[in-house]
Amino acid sequence: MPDSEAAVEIRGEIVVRLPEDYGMVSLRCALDTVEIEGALSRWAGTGMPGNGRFARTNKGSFAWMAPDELLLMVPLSELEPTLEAVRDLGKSIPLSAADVSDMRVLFEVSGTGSRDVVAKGAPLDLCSAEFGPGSFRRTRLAQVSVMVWMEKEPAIRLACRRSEADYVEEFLKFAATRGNPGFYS
Amino acid sequence: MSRYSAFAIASKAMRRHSGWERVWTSPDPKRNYDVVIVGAGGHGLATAYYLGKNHNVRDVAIIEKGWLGGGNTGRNTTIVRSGYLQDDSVAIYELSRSLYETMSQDLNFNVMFSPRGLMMLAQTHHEVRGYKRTVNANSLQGLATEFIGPERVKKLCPIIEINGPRFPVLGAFWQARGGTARHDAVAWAYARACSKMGMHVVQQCAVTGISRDEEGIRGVETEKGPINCKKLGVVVAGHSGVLAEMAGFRLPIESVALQALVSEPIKPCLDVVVMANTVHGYISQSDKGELVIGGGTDGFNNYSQRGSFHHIEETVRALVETFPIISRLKMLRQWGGIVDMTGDRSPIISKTPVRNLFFNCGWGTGGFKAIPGSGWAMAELIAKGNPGPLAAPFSLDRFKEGRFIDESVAAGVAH
Amino acid sequence: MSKRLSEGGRLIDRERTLRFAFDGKPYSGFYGDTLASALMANGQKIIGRSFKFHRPRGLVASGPEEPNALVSLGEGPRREPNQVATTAELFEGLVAESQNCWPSLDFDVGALSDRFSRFLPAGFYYKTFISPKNGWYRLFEPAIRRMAGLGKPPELPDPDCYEHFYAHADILVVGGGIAGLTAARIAAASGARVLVVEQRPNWGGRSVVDNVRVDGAAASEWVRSAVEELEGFGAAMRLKTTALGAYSHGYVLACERLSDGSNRKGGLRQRLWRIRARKIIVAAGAIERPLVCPGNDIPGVMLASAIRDYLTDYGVAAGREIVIATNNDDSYRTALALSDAGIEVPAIIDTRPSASGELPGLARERGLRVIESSGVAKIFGKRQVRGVAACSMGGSGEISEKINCDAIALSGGWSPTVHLWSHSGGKLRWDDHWVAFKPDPDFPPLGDDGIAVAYAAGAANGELLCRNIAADAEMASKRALADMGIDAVPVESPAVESGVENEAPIEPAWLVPNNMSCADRARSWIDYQNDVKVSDIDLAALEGYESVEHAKRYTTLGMATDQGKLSNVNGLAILASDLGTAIPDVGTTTFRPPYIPVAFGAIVGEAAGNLFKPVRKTPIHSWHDDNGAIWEPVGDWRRPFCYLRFDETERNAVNREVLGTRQGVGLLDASTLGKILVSGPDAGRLLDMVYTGVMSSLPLGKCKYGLMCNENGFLMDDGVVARIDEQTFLCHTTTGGADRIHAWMEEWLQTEWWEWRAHVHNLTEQYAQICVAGPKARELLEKVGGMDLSKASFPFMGWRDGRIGEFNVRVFRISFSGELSFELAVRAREGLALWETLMDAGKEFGALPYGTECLHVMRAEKGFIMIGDETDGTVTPQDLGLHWAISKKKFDFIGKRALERSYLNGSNRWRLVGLELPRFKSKEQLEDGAYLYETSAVNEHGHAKMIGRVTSTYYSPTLERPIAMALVESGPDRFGEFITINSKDEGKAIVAKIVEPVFLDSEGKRQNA
Amino acid sequence: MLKLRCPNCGFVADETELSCGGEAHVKRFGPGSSDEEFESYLFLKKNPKGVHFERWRHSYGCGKWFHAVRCTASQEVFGTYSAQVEGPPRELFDEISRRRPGWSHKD
Repeated sequence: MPDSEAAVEIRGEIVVRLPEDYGMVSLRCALDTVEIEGALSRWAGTGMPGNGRFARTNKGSFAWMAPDELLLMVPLSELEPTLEAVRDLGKSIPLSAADVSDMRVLFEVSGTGSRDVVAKGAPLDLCSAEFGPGSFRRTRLAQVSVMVWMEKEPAIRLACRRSEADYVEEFLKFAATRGNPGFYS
Repeated sequence: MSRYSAFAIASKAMRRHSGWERVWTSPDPKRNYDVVIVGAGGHGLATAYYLGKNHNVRDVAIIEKGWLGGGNTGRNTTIVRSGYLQDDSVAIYELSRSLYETMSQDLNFNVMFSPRGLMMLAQTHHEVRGYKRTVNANSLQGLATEFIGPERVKKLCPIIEINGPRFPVLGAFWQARGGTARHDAVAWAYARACSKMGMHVVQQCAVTGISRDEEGIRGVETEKGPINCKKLGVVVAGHSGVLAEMAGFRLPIESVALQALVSEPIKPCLDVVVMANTVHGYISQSDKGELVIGGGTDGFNNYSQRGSFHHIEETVRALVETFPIISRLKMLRQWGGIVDMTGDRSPIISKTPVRNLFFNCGWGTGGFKAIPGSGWAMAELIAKGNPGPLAAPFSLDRFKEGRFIDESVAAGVAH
Repeated sequence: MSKRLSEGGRLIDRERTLRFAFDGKPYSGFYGDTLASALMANGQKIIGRSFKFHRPRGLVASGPEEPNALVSLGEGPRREPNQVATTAELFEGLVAESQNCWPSLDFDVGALSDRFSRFLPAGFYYKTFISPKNGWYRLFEPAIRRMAGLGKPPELPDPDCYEHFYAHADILVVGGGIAGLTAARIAAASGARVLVVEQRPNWGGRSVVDNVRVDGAAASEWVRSAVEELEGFGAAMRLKTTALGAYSHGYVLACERLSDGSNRKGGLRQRLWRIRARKIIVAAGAIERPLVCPGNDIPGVMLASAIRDYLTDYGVAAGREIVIATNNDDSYRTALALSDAGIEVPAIIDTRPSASGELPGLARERGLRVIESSGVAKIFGKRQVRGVAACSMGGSGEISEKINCDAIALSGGWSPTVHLWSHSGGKLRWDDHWVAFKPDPDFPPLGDDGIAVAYAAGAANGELLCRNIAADAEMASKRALADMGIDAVPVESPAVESGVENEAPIEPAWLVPNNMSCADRARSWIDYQNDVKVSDIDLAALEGYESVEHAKRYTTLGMATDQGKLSNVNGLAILASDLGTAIPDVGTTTFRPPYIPVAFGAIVGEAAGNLFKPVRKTPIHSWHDDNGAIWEPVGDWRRPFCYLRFDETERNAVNREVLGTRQGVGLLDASTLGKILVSGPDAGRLLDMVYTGVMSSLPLGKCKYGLMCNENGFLMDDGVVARIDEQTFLCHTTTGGADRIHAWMEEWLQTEWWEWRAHVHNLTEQYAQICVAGPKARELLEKVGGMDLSKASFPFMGWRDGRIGEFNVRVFRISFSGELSFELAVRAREGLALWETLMDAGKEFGALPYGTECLHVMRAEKGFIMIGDETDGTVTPQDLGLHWAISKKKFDFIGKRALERSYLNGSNRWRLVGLELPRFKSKEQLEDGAYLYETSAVNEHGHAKMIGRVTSTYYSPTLERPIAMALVESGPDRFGEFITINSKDEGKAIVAKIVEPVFLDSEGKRQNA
Repeated sequence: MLKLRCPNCGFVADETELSCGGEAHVKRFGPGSSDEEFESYLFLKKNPKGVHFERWRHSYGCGKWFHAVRCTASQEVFGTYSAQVEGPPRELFDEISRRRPGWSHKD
């Protein structure tokens, strides 16, 4: 549940700092090798996401971070079992994993103008052809690095480093409250 | 050549200024010279001038691919200071600064040297330590600099915000005799003085090749034909690497873009030069009233005199934070220059693998302030064939030996 | 006298009156007016003063190219100098003031300089004020600075806010006139993503003013439907948005004006667009040039097109009787428009031998008098035009007749607006037919793919006949689409008619009359704002400032706030004729962004105040804030420097923290330290290359201190490495090193040793880290309980996973303070809770938090080095006596080869020692950065010979005396020697004794406790 | 303002998302090398006015390094390719020669 205190609303664009009820695991392995991709897919039940995408599996959401890195997002309650399972997996394929659940803070920008809000800080092309449900990008927001993805229109989620969360929150709220350029919406 | 003075202007005015002589002559080059200098920027012209003045070498041609003073000399932020840290830097930069003090009289051309004072803001404890260190070094080097507190900073520069929430001003490094000069005038004045000594300033004459044999240097190939010389000095800033390649060797240099900008002219509001190194910006106000602003260099090799706009954004961001009143002023013009950066960010004034071929380059972002001193040292090197104490430390072999002259002693934050 | 006509004015709403003030006088205008049109409607002739001679200046133009009508706009924090009246929208309560005049606009003392203008030719200041030494700086410069400058700087911070916006488009169209809209229409219809920006508040450009007919209807009709159509295609259409500059790879900056000067709503003032376009279509139109003739700067002399604009757009007449002076047909449109509006046009002075085109014909039909092959001998009037004297164009200015008038319309032809084309490298070509520089299609600006990134269309492309403009735009658009691999769908281009079939060609007329006398050359202006006259260009040419760059800089031609939009071509032409060369051979000066001046605030965007720069905060930040932390910026982090209690000084707080920790227990928030996990079969191999010591042999459960050099052999970082398991190491770095070292390891793995099987995770922010230090540290932790911390089972330099209270922690038994010390790593979200638990449990042991300064003092007492203090990028591990941390066995590590170079092995290197100092009267410690020197010797430069420097200096509350560490020439060989330190603030030299750099517990009893 | 296609993630990156790592394919000289070799490795970088092979990192994106070929005068980009190679791919030479007739690769 979005914490309503943190919400700022102006003509439909809402910025929410999400509660920390998620776990994250960083997986480093050679995704481009068939065996490993196969092993992961079998383990997760579905294929792994391609570059610029994330995919829901029965083990959680996998986001493509880099040619040798996936980010696995699960509910916090699943974190410990997931870490266990990943360690087991590590015995069968060359893979290194790390619990990164506390490294980042998540935000959600909802409302029809969500793309316009994010485009005030990110050099991405956010038009629906380039960026829609299932899209996942790593880029910069103003002066810090962020991950940006869309689960369903029009809400956009962002994750930034924990230490920079206050900056990102202030930036997004400024962007959401200072008028909508109406370029994407 | 007639002298410049108020009287000269008055008398010429009577004849509607029809009687003025040319500032410099533009002859076609001869086939032979004792010395050829490639590059008619400030450093090249100063080199030629001191060859004549200090060493009585006057059979000199300065050849320039474009127009004299049209490179970095004419596109920098005109700051003159000598408050460096290392002995060798202070020696050449302070000679240079002191020559600026008398340049207008020496060359009978007003270069508008304005020793209005220069401050480098200390905005972190680390910077405070660094600048105090420099002040202590300077005192042993006989250089008048001091570390001043925030109140004094505010007094010297009222429009500064010393209690900025992000980077409060903790003090500043202050050189009272630092300042600015009129960049174009410096090149023009030296060119006029060189012409006066009978030297040839040859513009619109690009060098296409450097001719050498086992003996050493022979001369240069140019758009206006071959020119032979006994000694060749190359002083071409951004294009040093290209010239070195012509001579068959490589320099420890990379060419990058450095940008600057000016605001619209406003009435005087800034009487000193301010450099804020934490936030990468420096600013002064020209006599015309424009705020002259510079920042850091681009991060990649670049020979186009255009930089990337995000560097302008970073610089302006920093300066608006430090000088809040400028937010509603406007940027009038931005431009870029090509600067040559060496491995230790200090210049090269050196012999080369080729006998009687000498290079003066690598001044990076700090070339303008060094013009007279650099010319002085380079002239000595060319005339004697060996470096004097000024140039010796800046020789090429230092990179092989690991003998660096590193002014960037702030090693980054660490706790 | 200029005035508002009883009817007309397509942009104003006569129902809505707006009141405003200029120089304190109240005026009124209409909604839709610009400040310029409103002042003109009120008969205000003089609006500004020129830069150099403070001559009276009136309106010349109707757009952003205006060089004269600059005012200071607004009040209080919103007062803004150098606002161009022609683009300032009028709003209720607008307050404007004239600039660069004293005591008043009408009587300006500065204008005296005009009397002496003969003694102040171009560049006079280079030739005088030369002596005495310092004369310039002390006497002349201050006076000149006061005379120079335009508006007064603001006095208060900017209350408005700005933002940035990233936009992407296939095609960016600059200019919303017929050319721009036509090009955009084709592109959008063909499926391209199109963004159109127009600087004016309305679409259509000149066509609407010149009542051109498009497809048989009024241009305005077509414009309206074209815009609707474009919106239908999903094109983004932006008014009041000026493209400022084009940079490499199709990056264009544009500034959108979102509020008038009042910004009553207090919202955004401006938005800076960062546009990334695959192709740019430059359809920015053209700018008219004045004729250069004697007295052409007197208020009332305007551009012919501007007079037409004010008439059609705002229903304002520039005068009662307006004479036209021209060298082309277009300006006859002004004559016709004026006579249609019932304004007297006593004469049209045409420099051409015969004005026989259709437009002159229409003028004659209206009974207007055309005087052919004539020039302007003189313009009468001082503060405003009273009349004009005609002369033969071929002559030198003998007056042929005098004509009364109160305004004069000048037209010297048009210059295509090529700025954006040129910014990113497009070349220009001289066009003899239109007498102008225009884009050279053979040398367009190139994109990243090496093909054209910009295409010029319509007037901006030098196509000045309006009936050809649409076709030209269509061609540009199709070329752009083709280069992108998009097939253009056939779209009917509009048929544009100007009412005449043909326009007779313009004829160059650079000096009017041709053989102007010397006296007249000194009264004929080229650059109105900077007072550059023909005689100044003559002087530059005479003295050898022949290149256009020299002439520009010598005379200041084109360096005014309009950046030469009106003056450059006239100046070039006159320079060319002085030099006896052709205009294209003289060339142009480089066009630099921005196209029009842009507020620094807009460049800053949102990054002001709290958003100026990110502040990084640890999970325990809020506790520090609530408990008196004095913050120290460390990179983007904030760390507590110390914690103030009540009214104690920082110094006292630090001393208290040191003693409290040494005698009891202290807590440090060490969360900012880098924590980098290196894992994989080759992890040890990687660390053995990155660190100077051997890490691969580190036993499980153990920690080891390591040093990192850069490839140049100089120390770059240090920290403790822990062996987690067979294939995993955890590397601690300095705060500043965290990101740098992570990137450093990745770089080597990715670009040099990519076959090595190792992965690097930067876990810095995954954990909060708390250092518990002091003799009572163990007691405190044991009280909270959860794991065995006894010396026997958990010795110094070991680490364990376990529990402390409710928390899963990883405990490192390492010490940077020299005390018994445990560092607890806990997941970040639990960091604050653990900290509070420990502070709570620590009460009975007098536990206190300590900051970075206390940390520094303690490490210095112990003789530990600090990256950034003992090192500065030029110091090797050997210099610091850290040989023990450098492996002799390893064949290679990063920096090893560099350390073999002669200079880095010299016997005279400055090496680390301690200094035993006298007690100071003035203060507790030796100042930072003092140097050590030989009192007798000087170096080759005549400086005192330095032989070392103080790297760290503190007051040690433990030892109750000042301590210092220093780098001294072959220092370790000189223990016991006395050495001289220069101290500026002691005011005298200090003598210190060289000692071992360890001041406390050299055998390490405390940390091993 | 450059834009480069990162071959690792396939996206076009804005200059503000990238950092440049200087000359590409520089051979590392370690212990046992001559002073000349070591100096050339550390300091004597290629600095051509024209076609330049260099290293870039997609630092605000996938974090990976790659190689790019760029004209230092016109900013034209001839291509990008993997960082894990000893030298540029052949087909890139052909592409450069096609766009820059007469160009030849100097080592």
